[in-house]
Amino acid sequence: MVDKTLKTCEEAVAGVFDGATILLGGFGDPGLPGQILEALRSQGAKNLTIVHNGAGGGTHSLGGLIHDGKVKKLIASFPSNPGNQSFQERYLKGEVELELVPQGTLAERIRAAGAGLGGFFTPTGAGTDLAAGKESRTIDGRDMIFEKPLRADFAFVRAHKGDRLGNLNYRMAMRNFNVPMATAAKFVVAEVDELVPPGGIGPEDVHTPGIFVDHVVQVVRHPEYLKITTEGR
Amino acid sequence: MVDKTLKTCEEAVAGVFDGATILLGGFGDPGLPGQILEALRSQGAKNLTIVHNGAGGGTHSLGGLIHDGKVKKLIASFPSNPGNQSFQERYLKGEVELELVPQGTLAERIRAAGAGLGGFFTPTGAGTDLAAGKESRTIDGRDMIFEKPLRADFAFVRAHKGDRLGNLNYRMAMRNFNVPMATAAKFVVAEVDELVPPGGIGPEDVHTPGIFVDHVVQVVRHPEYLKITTEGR
Amino acid sequence: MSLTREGIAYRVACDLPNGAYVNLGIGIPTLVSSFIGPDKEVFFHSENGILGMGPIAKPGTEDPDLINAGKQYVTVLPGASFFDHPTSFSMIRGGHIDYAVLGALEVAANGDLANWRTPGEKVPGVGGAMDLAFGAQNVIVTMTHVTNKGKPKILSKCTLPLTAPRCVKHIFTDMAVIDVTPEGLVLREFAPGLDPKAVQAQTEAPLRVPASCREMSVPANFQQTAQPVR
Amino acid sequence: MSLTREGIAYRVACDLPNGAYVNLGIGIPTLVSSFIGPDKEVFFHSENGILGMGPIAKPGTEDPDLINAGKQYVTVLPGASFFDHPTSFSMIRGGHIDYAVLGALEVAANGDLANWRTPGEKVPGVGGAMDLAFGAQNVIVTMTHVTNKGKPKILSKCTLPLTAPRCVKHIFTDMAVIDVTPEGLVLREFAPGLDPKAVQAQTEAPLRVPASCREMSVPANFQQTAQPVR
Repeated sequence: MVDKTLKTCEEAVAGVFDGATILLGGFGDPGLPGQILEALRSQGAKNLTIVHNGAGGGTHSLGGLIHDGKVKKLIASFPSNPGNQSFQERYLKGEVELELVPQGTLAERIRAAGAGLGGFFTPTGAGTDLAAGKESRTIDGRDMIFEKPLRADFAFVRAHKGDRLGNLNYRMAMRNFNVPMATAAKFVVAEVDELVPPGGIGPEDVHTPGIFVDHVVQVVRHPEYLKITTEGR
Repeated sequence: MVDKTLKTCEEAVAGVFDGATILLGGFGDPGLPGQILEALRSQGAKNLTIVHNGAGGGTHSLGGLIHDGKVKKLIASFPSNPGNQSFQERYLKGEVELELVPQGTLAERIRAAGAGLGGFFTPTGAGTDLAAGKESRTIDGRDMIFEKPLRADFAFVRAHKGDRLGNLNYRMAMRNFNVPMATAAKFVVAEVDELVPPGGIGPEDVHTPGIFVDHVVQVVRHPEYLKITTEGR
Repeated sequence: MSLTREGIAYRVACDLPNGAYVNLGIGIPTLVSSFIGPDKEVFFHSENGILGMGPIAKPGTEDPDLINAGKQYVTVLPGASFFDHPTSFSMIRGGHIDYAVLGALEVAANGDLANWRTPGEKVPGVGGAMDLAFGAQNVIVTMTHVTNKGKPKILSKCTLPLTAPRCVKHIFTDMAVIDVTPEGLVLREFAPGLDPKAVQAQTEAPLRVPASCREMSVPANFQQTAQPVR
Repeated sequence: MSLTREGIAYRVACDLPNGAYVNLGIGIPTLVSSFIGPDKEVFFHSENGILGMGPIAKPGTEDPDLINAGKQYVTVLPGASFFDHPTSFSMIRGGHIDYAVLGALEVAANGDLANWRTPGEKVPGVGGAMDLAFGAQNVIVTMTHVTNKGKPKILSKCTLPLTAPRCVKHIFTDMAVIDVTPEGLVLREFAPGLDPKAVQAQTEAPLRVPASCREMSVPANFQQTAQPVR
């Protein structure tokens, strides 16, 4: 019988190696695998490349990982929120690299990796500073730039429900980057609120089919979830 | 108040003009907008380019449209099923053009159009007869070919539930090409089993958000649906 | 006289047609949703995967899984939908969003938009700004007419890095409503108490003033006698 | 002796590991699912948007909205999921499908596969064949060892148009199990009653016969004394 469940977040991150590239799901807190992230912080791997929309808040969560000096490079669309102090301090000291990618391009590059595509042309960014060094061409009268797929060694995502086959269901705005990220890494683990038996997520309600997911770990939401998460985003 | 519902399938096809390109959803019968298709057949527009996975069966449905000589060109992945007589007869007489596209490439080209992308590189087909005339390059050590977005004047799709805002929900295997097709045409109409009020499809259960859909028309499934649909696919 | 921030948002809301799909940026744009009258349905999109957003959540009713792109806790209306980022940005890049209402640092006469890098800002961030500026059918800019140092923001040519070239269709400020046309900027309306000359004086790029140019119709509570909004 | 069609499918089923994600083509491949033992879970994918397919629907229980890629009415197992075509082919093209079991007209010693255009066929159709051949982690071919005219189908070089170059990893026929390796074709097993020489006699491409090469272990009901399967 297939059983993709893990008992702890420590197991989820045990294989992360120095220099690994990690897709980190979530947009703000919805869909952010916060407890896997805390386990990753304790695990100790360094020189990480993190792909995430933002740069995390304060000195916890992704902010904590950066604060600890574990992150070599961030690939993000919006690391400039006032709450992103850890990143900003290290970035200004030249201790973290940044690859800035428009949000939709970031999502699409991750999707392209998961879909086995070699890249795509997009209008977004053509003729701007973010087109620097990128191949460009005019397609149907529109200036476009070439964007490459973005794949990773690990993807950590958060869903609402999961089953032992790796099927995932997201509540409300949790889907965000998690859906493409779950398709684009060699090793994918989902943190979920609730483990259900197969069929507990109806076949029409599976947002990430189990084929994409290596492991699922159930966590108890922090009782101060809402309070904690309103700061530092 | 926004009301995207139509009363009849005739209204759905009233604007179809000679020479139009039409995305026709469905794979086999699930998701095939059969009643809009019959209305289209009666409407009389000709020199149509139809994008569909197959070529329809017998002398009804898409087969009927081809039988009637209304189709100038078919863009499809699998028009060679023994049931596709109407297409095959006209194709062998040189009366219908065929653009043959691998199934996954067909779906992705339609998605690319709806997503505003200029095209993508894919390994599928590289080094085969279907790569003829296509730009190729090696990406990360893999031979790839360039595929262009495929957009249309009209898209006709079929869903299970719909609301006046154009939100659609599909049962089981109905989603198939309908989801990308609904994003990739100037004028999109969905045939549905059931019209529900807004909210009647839960926000997590909307598979095609209303933003993509111009009109929704409720139809009564043909009582012989199952029987009819087992032939000629 | 000039418009308050709410006044600018109100004026934009008046122009959004029934059935429009609209993405609102952070700042003044966010205020637009509260001024959509009961006579029309306008659908608000959020980059993080929401269509059909309702008002900001009331204190105590926040759902931790439901925020907008500005990270505020929000609500959804009947008929809303949730989806992933690739789908959300397909809506944007694919031209399905009818209106993107965005803030701006500078707008040029040809519609060039600069709104993603502030002068002196050391850590860059772009978010969904470029996607929206390149992708939406109509880009509407809302901003104060001049900087907080009194310098014009509507220019012959942008000096800051562009978000997207030639994308802005309409500009709504505390002083005016301006359309970007192939023939340059056209002053459609000026704030109550102003006149075209007063607007031009605060606008570096030349404004055409058609015969139809008129004073805005905005309720008194959205007007202020003080300096223009900073 | 040679294997029946069911015997070929059975032999493939024996090799599919627990937890594998598998797409089955039309013909002999379709039969594979019935031979997965209760000791393992294998997940069957259908191009039209199904993962976790169960058996063909029993007469009278067919659901008109639930067919497989071969247009048969099917069922789903608990834990199944439905999705759209772009997602389904992301699974295929993205290398998420572990095994594609496909029929073939010809296979070459270097793994080239020809299975989409039959000689003399006037109307071409490709369906998902190329996507699967290019995308799946492991392409397994099931076929009769020779054509119905007795000609070898395992060749030094394909004569028919390719579906994909160098994609086939394993070949299962009524006579043999053959692995495609960088050093060429390796005969892993031969049907009961045959020997490597008999297999080579029906194989145009040279076969390497390692010391580990052995007779297949297949129940007697999957064997036939008649001519090989046509």
